Amino acid sequence: MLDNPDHKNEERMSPMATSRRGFLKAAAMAGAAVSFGTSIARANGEIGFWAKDLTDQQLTDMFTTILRIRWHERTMADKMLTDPEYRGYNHFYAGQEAVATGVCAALRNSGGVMQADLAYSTHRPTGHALAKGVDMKLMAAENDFRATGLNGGYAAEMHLSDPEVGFMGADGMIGPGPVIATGSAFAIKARGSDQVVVNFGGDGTYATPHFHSTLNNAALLKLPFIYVLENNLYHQYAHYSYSCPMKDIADAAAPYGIPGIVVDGQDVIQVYNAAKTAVDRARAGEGATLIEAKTYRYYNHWGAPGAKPGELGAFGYDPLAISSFRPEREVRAWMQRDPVDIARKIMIDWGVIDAARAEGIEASVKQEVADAFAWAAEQPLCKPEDGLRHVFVEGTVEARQFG
Amino acid sequence: MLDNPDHKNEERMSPMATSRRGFLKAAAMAGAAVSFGTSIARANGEIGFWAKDLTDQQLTDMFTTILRIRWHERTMADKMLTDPEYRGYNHFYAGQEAVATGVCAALRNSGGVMQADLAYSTHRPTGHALAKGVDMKLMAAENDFRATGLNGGYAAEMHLSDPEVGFMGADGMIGPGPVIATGSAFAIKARGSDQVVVNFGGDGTYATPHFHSTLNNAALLKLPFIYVLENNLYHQYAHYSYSCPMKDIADAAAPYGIPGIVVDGQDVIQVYNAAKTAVDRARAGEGATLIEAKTYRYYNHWGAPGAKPGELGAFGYDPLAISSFRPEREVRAWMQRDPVDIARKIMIDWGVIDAARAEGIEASVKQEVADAFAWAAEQPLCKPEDGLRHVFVEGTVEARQFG
Amino acid sequence: MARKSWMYSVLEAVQYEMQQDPNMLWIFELTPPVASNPGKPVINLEKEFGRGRVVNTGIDENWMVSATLGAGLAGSRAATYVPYQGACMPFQVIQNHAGKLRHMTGGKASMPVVFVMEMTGQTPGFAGQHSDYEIDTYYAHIPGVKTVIPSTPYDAKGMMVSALRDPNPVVYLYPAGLRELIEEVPDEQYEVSLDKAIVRMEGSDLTIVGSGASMPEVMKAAEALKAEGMNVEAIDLRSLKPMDTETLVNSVNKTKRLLTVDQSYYTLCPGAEVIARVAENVDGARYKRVAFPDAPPPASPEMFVWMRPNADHIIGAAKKLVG
Amino acid sequence: MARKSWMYSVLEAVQYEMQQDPNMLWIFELTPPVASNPGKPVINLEKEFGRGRVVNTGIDENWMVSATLGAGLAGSRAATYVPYQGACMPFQVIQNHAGKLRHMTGGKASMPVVFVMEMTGQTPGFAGQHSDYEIDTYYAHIPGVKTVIPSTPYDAKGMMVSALRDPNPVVYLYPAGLRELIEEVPDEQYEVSLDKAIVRMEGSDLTIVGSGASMPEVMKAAEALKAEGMNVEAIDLRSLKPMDTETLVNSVNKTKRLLTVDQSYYTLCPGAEVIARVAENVDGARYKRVAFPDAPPPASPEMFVWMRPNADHIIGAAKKLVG
Ligand SMILES: Cc1ncc(C[n+]2csc(CCOP(=O)(O)OP(=O)(O)O)c2C)c(N)n1
Ligand SMILES: Cc1ncc(C[n+]2csc(CCOP(=O)(O)OP(=O)(O)O)c2C)c(N)n1
Ligand SMILES: [Mg+2]
Ligand SMILES: [Mg+2]
Repeated sequence: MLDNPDHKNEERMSPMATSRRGFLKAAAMAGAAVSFGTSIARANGEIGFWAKDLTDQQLTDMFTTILRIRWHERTMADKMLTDPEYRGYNHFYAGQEAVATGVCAALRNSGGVMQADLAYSTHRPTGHALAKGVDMKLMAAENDFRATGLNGGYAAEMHLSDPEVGFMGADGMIGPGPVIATGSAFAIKARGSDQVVVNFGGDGTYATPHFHSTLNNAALLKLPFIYVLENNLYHQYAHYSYSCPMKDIADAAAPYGIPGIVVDGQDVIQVYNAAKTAVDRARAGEGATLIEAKTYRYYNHWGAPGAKPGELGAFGYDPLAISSFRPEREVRAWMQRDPVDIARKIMIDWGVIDAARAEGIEASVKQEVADAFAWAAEQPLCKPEDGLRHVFVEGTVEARQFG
Repeated sequence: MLDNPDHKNEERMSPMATSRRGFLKAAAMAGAAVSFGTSIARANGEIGFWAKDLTDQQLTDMFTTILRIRWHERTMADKMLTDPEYRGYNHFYAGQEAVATGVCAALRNSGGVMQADLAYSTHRPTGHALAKGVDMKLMAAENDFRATGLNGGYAAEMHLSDPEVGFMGADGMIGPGPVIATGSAFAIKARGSDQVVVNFGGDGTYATPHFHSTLNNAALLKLPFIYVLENNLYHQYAHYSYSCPMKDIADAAAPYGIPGIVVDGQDVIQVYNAAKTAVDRARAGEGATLIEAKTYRYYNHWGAPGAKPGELGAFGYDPLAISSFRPEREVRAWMQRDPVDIARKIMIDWGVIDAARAEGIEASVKQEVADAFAWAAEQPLCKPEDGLRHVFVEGTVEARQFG
Repeated sequence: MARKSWMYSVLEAVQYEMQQDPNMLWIFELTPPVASNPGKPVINLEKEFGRGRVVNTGIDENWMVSATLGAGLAGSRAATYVPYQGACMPFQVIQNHAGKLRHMTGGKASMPVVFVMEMTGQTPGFAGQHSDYEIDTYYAHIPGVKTVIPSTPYDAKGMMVSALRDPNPVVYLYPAGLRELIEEVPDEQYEVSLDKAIVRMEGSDLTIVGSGASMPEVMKAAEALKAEGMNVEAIDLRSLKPMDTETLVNSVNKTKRLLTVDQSYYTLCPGAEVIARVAENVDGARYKRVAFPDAPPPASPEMFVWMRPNADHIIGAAKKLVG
Repeated sequence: MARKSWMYSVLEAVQYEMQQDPNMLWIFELTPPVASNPGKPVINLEKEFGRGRVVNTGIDENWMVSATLGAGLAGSRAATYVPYQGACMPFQVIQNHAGKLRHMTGGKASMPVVFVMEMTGQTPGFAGQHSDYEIDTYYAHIPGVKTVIPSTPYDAKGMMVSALRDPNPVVYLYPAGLRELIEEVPDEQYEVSLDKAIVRMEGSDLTIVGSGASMPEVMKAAEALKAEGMNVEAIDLRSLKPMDTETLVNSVNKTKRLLTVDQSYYTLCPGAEVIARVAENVDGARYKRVAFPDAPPPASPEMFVWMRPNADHIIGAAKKLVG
């Protein structure tokens, strides 16, 4: 009854972009596009190989962002595994870095809520946050419950937010976020701003009633709204075939009359191209887009069970999964198409950087991450009674625990 | 922004079935079907002209049911307009009779919740109730808040229910009903019963988040579930283009992998054929169907504003609509394709009954309705303190209004 | 100043704020933001501000509230009018998002938003879902939103102005049964505070506390009791969260008798909170509650009208408490 | 009889009922109905009864509850386990459908269904949405559903048996923080009533009333106070709707001191109802409430742990009240 043989483990992966950048640039301008598989067909030719226009600096920044996310995740996982004093936790994003990076590279990432493009995140926010421009030190301190953290220690990982860069916040619920995000898009359109709103959401969001509400209102009101659905095949411990009758969730866009694009989420360039297409469309007042990025997470749903210090990824048993967990072979197969490796290869192949420079960037990223965690660990803890602040803008509420 | 030029007032109406029954019977058996328009294409040839198999008695019953609904509505409207003592109200179904009648003719309408096919209704329930087999007298008494009414005076029109005939109840909310109905279908499938569940819902239900949840779970679990969406173009005072980006709501079925059928809701035979196809499919374990019946209501959303005693339909100003109401010409145009007239013509054309018999049936239906209202008016009113009963199965709750 | 209906007064407040702030939005579903009043221009927000800012949605109250919240987060003031039928559809997003986001972000979330939640409860005949009056408690338990409930056109306008100007999310409960009330209401904008109860009648024998739709009956009973010589102090809560403990305690310290009146179901009705707050702070007082029984409202007018608290019930309870 | 965890005890109850009734269904989302216990066979409902009767759904808690209700209406017993993250998603369908349908149909609706609503509130670090404990009030205000909250494995099993056999819809609140509690629990089925509070410790100086996740701290405080010579009577509510007024009133008639303890937010916490009921019936008593402040739970453990009511807070409040 629950078996949808249509879409088990044999996920389609678009062929990696390995051709030389010059060639692709020309090909894209001529209207051809060799590396998109179904995406092109889905977007009815609207997509272009927009990475052709990126400067070397922009490309290097994208590569750097991917590395910053990767090493943030790995460093934090190691800290959780080795430092018994450490209290932070994470829903690790490692494996999905190309999605956040490619999308945010197409966005305006400063100017506060009246200027920046706005990104709504999920319970798995650290990658989105870094890609959107959140300060790593402040985030590390927040995740460590520090009074000087990004959100004063009130938020921790699941509620990180920084409106200044248009990072509207992580959200611990599955469903409501995208609906709220369409409201931001509605306000933006009403005030005549050219901002766009991106909502990140997992494959798990598909089955929520909110999914329909989001796409329907985005379509009806022609909102500057982009739903980036990161299909990493699982919502917690269930394969998405438990909750979705179609193989490509992007197919859900069709009845609403908005484009549904499938993109290879492991390839930052492909993600960027798709995002840029959608962002241009939104800014031009042409409405919403649903982008489904096929991707995978290397760690288990939450925390670092099954992971080993110094090693990437987690395999096998996850105590939280109780009776069902991901096959180790599936994890390993996906790790063969690692977003960091793919990005590195493209950068070198395109002559943007050489192998030595790539190593140099990685080394300085590692240092930056180490510094951020070290800084965070020295920050002050919260004052207990501050829990009574920030309920309303003004004042504090009364303590009631003492009777 | 809210204008969807796609689907304004020029609703498609399939050509009426005017050919002789014998011919159609043969044509259907040969796989042809001349009167379906898009429905056939939509259902990929699965639909058949199942009315070919109905006996004269069954056809006469369908005609009678249509008349019983029509005269129930007209009589009640007149009562509301002329009898200041009368307290009943209704969301009138007149104009849509062929939908309830055609659908329920394809269902098993007795045996209680463990045997009967189950129908979930809406805030516009009286037509569904009569078609499903609810006793007219008891219903009239209920609508008149009588202690001996169908539901003891607790329900009135918006919560009429009679599980004995599988009429699972009207519901005053828009959205939740169909989701609840899938649960009944799930239970039926789990216990290995061959019952099917039909949910009636208006075009207004499309925009609710529940719509997605309903179709998605019905598809995933392959439930014996039929969503009969009565698209009468308006939800209260808003045209459905305010809330739906597609012209045919049946198109919404496609991504879920279930059939979406558009049917002419004014023609009881077409409705029956579509319903029978869906019911057979559901009973055979092949899963759910979405049927969109294009139809129209002759009265305003609620009650009888704009109506005149003795006349069918309500035109022009509805005080509840405040600033937007339906064009009178639209109402009149739809009344040209009246479900009662269409059914009568078909019956006579097919030689099932003659004009005199049709008149005889109508006369006795009128009498039945008059008797039902008269009986209801003599029934006892409720005892105030009985309001404290039926909160739980056992006992009463305490009165609290006296302090 | 002119005699105005509740509905007109409220829309006057909204119209003015929308004229001042070109970014402000209004989202509605069934009840078009239209009102007329003798001797006054018709207010039609949809016409005046256009569909770009005043949107008529599909039947999706969760979207209405979520979108209002999202507009606020994006820096635009916004308000939505949710019809009573859908008043619990957006419950989760108010409870888990609007109410918590400021705190969860350490103060970073911007939420200058108003959720106008219509309440019913006054009309016999419609049964459980269309005659219920119960959401006051659900919304008042949520931290981080101000939950207010006016009971007069004057307060309805002044509290709407305050709500729209408040940087916090406000759940503005709107008892539909009071929409037709008419009284003198100033034409200009004025604010009525969102955290103060008001003493509507002063007295020393007994404190009666109500809110929203119970107030007209409370006042009727209070007048009748006063005419019979009982010195009643009548208080209108106006704000359920935060609740004005001080006004309540001061009154009962004087009267030593407290009667609460609610249209909401007895168990955990606002009056329960009133009594608990007073009981924690006043010694030796006596207490009574009048409320709707813990039963859904039945369709039959005979049953419904008997169950719904009215002035006679209040008078009877007051006499038991004081007598 | 054996020492069993809460979780195991509850699944034992469910397993037995499902074995007896081949139509009964279980709907879950994240928490597979699997439990093990030393010396006992593993219980895995999904394996034992198959996916036709035990279904793992998508993230759609409103469907879970609605489908459970729909199964009941169709004549099949059903239960669902809603994880705490989604505990308010199905609020509307419980409030407006499950709670009202029997009454609205004049008794015709069949609803032998149980909604197991997980509650959190015990774990520091997760902030507003994952450390909140608040749904007791929301659900207890609804008429027509029985809202119960066990606090021991023994009661958890017995009340689950009663809930599954009850023809009324039951909201069975499930404080996740207590899932690991272990005590002696009979192997066979037994019922614990769904409308009776229980006196967990007898005394005459002070009545302390708690429920669910507050009970372990209440009992800790009660033991400590008793050791210091204060004669505490400790009551576990167990049922919020209907609430057992008699047990409460009898106790406070004796002690004349009432302290309520809740993990729920102060305003309109269950304790408010407890105090109001007692205050209406007992003269001259004194009252105090310990509850979570009207603020969402913050992530920082320093803030959260300070705000969450514990045994020390209870002891302090008890001394103020009695001293
Ligand atoms: C309403 C709600 N129900 C359940 C949960 C528990 N939960 C947290 S994350 C998650 C899975 C989300 O899956 P997906 O959207 O695919 O994101 P991923 O974890 O794969 O990034 C679930 C069910 C929740 N947070 N909110
Ligand atoms: C959740 C909810 N919101 C709003 C309403 C008010 N309402 C009652 S009927 C109706 C329109 C329904 O339209 P449709 O589904 O097309 O059915 P029709 O009235 O046309 O038969 C609305 C909005 C409601 N009953 N429930
Ligand atoms: Mg996922
Ligand atoms: Mg309609």
